[in-house]
Amino acid sequence: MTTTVDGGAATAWISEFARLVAENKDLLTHLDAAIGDADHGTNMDRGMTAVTAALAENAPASPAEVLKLTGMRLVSTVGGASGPLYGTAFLRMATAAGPGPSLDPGEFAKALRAGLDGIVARGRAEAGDKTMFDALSPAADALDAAVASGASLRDALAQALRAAEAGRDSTIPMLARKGRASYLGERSVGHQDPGATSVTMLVAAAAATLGG
Amino acid sequence: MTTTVDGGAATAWISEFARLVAENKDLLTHLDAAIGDADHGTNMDRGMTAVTAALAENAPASPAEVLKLTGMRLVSTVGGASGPLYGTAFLRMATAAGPGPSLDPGEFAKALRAGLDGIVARGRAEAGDKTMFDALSPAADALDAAVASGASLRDALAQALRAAEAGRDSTIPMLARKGRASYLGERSVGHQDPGATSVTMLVAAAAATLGG
Amino acid sequence: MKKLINDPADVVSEALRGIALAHPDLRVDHENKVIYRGDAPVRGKVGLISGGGSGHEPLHGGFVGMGMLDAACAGEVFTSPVPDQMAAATKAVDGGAGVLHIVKNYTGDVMNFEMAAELAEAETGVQVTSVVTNDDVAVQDSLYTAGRRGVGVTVLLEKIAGAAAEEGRSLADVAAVARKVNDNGRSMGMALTSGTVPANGKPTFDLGDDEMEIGVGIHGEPGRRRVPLATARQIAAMLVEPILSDLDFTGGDGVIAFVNGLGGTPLLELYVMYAEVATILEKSGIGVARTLVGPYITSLDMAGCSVTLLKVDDETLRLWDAPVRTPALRWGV
Amino acid sequence: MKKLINDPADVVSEALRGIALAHPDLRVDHENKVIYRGDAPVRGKVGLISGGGSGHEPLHGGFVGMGMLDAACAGEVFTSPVPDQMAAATKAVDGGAGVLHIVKNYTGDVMNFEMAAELAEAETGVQVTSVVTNDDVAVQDSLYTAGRRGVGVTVLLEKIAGAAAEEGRSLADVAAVARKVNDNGRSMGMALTSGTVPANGKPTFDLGDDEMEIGVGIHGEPGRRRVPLATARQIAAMLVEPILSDLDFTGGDGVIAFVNGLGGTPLLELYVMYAEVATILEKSGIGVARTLVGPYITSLDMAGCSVTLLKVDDETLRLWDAPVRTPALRWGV
Ligand SMILES: Nc1ncnc2c1ncn2[C@@H]1O[C@H](COP(=O)(O)OP(=O)(O)O)[C@@H](O)[C@H]1O
Ligand SMILES: Nc1ncnc2c1ncn2[C@@H]1O[C@H](COP(=O)(O)OP(=O)(O)O)[C@@H](O)[C@H]1O
Ligand SMILES: [Mg+2]
Ligand SMILES: [Mg+2]
Ligand SMILES: [Mg+2]
Ligand SMILES: [Mg+2]
Repeated sequence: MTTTVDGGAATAWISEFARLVAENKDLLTHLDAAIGDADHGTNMDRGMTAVTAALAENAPASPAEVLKLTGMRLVSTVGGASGPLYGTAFLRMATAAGPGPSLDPGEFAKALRAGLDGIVARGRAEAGDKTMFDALSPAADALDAAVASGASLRDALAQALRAAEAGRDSTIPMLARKGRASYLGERSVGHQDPGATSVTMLVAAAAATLGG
Repeated sequence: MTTTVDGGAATAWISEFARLVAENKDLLTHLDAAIGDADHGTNMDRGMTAVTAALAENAPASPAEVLKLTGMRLVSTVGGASGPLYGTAFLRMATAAGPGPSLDPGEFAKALRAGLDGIVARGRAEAGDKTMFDALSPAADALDAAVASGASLRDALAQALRAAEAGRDSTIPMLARKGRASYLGERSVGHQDPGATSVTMLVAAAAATLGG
Repeated sequence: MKKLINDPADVVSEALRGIALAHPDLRVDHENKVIYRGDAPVRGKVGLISGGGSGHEPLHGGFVGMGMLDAACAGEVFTSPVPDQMAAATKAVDGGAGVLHIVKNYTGDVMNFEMAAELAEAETGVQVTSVVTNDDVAVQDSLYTAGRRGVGVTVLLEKIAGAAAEEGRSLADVAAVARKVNDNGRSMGMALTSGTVPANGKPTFDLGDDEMEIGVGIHGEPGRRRVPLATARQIAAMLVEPILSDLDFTGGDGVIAFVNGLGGTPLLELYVMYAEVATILEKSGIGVARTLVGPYITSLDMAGCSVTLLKVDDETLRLWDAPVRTPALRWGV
Repeated sequence: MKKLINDPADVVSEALRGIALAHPDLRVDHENKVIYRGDAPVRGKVGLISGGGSGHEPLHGGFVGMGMLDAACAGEVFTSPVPDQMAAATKAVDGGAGVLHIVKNYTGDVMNFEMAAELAEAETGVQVTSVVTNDDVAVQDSLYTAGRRGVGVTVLLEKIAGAAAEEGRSLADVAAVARKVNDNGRSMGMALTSGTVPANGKPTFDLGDDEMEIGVGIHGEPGRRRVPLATARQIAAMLVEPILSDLDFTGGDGVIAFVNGLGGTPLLELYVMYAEVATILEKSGIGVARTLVGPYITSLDMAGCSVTLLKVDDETLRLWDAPVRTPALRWGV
């Protein structure tokens, strides 16, 4: 069974992401302490708390409006590298989503890919750089493939999540070439990337809330 | 048997004091850490090292010259409270010792009392203030009494040492009213005074080296 | 965690309140967390703004004032500020001659300033030029990394470019002066202890009693390598040698030598370090034209120091010596 | 022990070497460990000298220069200098108008300065007047103690008396100005951590992770009481209230409010503290005429702060604002 993503579903997705980030705030900061500056959890939680408040206040109707509000609040409250990256991703997703009241699985997959492209446009990350790209990119690929093969949104997102998790774990042996972790050189090897970890939660939130 | 204190004996006395201070440097600093600023051992050792070098270089002949050189070097190298106090004490002892080649027990006791008076003139300490006075003053009293009763210098100094040790120990329950320790108020109670400890070593050095 | 703070979440806004109260000739926009020169915008003068994560004080807020910055944007601790802040500051300090963004090279700072410039230009047509500092020789400057971090040179650049702006020079000119400073400056830092981010409550990294980190930045990130504790003399060599092998500092009008404290190290030790640095420079035939010793770009309560050398010419020195009136750097006025 | 030093025994002489190299307009007598104003003695001007144990930098060496001290004598760490040093400095800065000794009230400092004055007067007939600072309200001022310690007020006094001397006023006048500052100033300090004396290699006192000391001086001595860690707001109250109940600061021309870092505490936290102090002053109806926030009289690497309030009148303020040119305080020139 395929279902679509309307404004309410999009809001549920973002809210679940906020909950996961809050729950794992210390984990994200802990990962960032090892190869960064110990603020990724605090940053994302500050941003997603602001997003949750804005969604509650404005109750946007369409998925595009939900995504746009999310992106704008993240840009305005997160700072650091993740603020512009996540912010741009959501703003690009909003544009790709268009004005309609809901997204079918193919439209949703296209929006997610637009978000990924936004991250690349802003941060110029490539595969293997040890960033959020390394989790989100395989997730987008898996989602595209599953949707193309006619899977339900629910199943497609389950596959995307497995791909994101594998991508996240694959960052452990990588030598960082982008962001703060790149300053550590060889010492960045052996640690899981914080952004890849949080973006996997974004996919997990989708798998938990979308697709009926 | 009474013997006298000549320049060589005075030098031996001061050298033994320097040795005791060096050996107990950490103890003195440790005591000063509890109720002062953790430098009494360093201060006294720096001073007595300079004194030892000066005595070796100048080889003064009379006790007065030994004592004067000691006082001058201490004033010039110790600083803190103990520099002027010990320095003044030795300079006053030198003056009291007079130009003669040696001191008999009575003369030695008079010199030590002059040193004590110098400490009082400089620092205005009274009995019970928890300072070096509380060890040196009973030592001077005991020395006077023993010498007056005809004891040998050796025996008199042994009695002076017992008095100094008792005086030193008596500083433990005292509430400090002079020097840095007085800043602590009630918290100074229960700690042995560092200056009373070092001045007891001065008496111990005399007991170990003077009086044959 | 032992800090003079209230709620860790309020550190930045409360420090800004303290700065506003302590320095009545500055103006603080508490909502946007921007510190302004009291008389900004100065008509006809290029506006200079900088900013970054908090925790590096006096950088940047302590360098706002006549002859230096027009505004400083304060992010959360160690987190670059958001575009809204820099966009607001850019519009507020534009005196008609355009605005220079002084950005330390960190992915987050660069991206947030970039978005701010786009925003401000789109909204008011103000002309913005950015200069990115990247002076930290501890980091390989490579296409395969985020590039070198901006550290100590930022302080010197803000002073020197600020003086150029004060002289009434054009945006292009001021930007060129700023780039020259960045091109001619190099830094390297080390840590004896880790700092503690207030929101985390514990040191960012664990360091043994007999260990130190060489090649740290200013965000509590571990350095390039962990080595046994060493003397000031050895540490000076570990910091200065990589700087000297990265750029030729001999000849010309000498250098500005800057020994910086990272927040938890007292001045006594910085002077001991300066003596060692000066000895190496002397041996290397490098003349010292000016010096700066003190905590100017810090990393919370981290104990440690960094060394920055800036090769100078007549113009740079003249601009360095020009009057400046800020909370943290002041002379000539 | 984690410090940027070489041999602990050489810290003071090596720091003096760094100071001499970093500040070419000062002159350092390395043998006597005295830092001089480059143009000392200034003919006809009262000479100002101060000094004390090292470990309080920038006090006193960082306050040598035009408008402040003529010389500073550096003792060993936390140990007052010896009479020879102050005697040499006294003779060297005498421009014919006499010399003021600024002495912090510690038994050792008072006695060593006393002996120095006797020595210098006997040798050259130079006229010496001493002013002893004793502003620390943590200590009972009583005939039965060594009296209150001299702490933060010393910084303000050196600036204000220095300006009076620069105006060409007589020794008696300058001493009167200095005494007025001491009489109208009060301080109180607290520590989050103990400092470590280099020669000892370990912290002077042990403090639990959840404890702090209230009423510390600047020599690492424990304070009056040990209490649980508290917020900046609570700490500000613990420091300011004893000051306000010791002297009436209301009315008149307000106060100079000085929040001082003890060496290991970064500026970010000092500004948080300043905001709290300012709030209490505001509530107490005390106007703030000037502020000073930063590490000016430190206690090695101790984390903590002190608060000093100085009640001012027109003359004191004018002298505070007068030009000063020293490594650590500079304005108007
Ligand atoms: N150029 C980049 N492209 C994509 N992702 C990046 C880039 N730089 C950093 N990141 C991601 O951002 C994460 C760090 O975010 P965060 O800690 O919030 O910001 P900061 O590094 O500024 O402190 C990294 O774990 C990484 O996944
Ligand atoms: N006024 C005084 N009279 C006599 N002895 C004193 C006086 N003040 C301090 N002392 C002695 O000096 C000792 C401390 O010496 P020291 O630690 O070397 O100097 P400082 O206190 O300056 O650091 C104290 O233990 C005490 O015995
Ligand atoms: Mg981070
Ligand atoms: Mg002592
Ligand atoms: Mg960050
Ligand atoms: Mg001492």
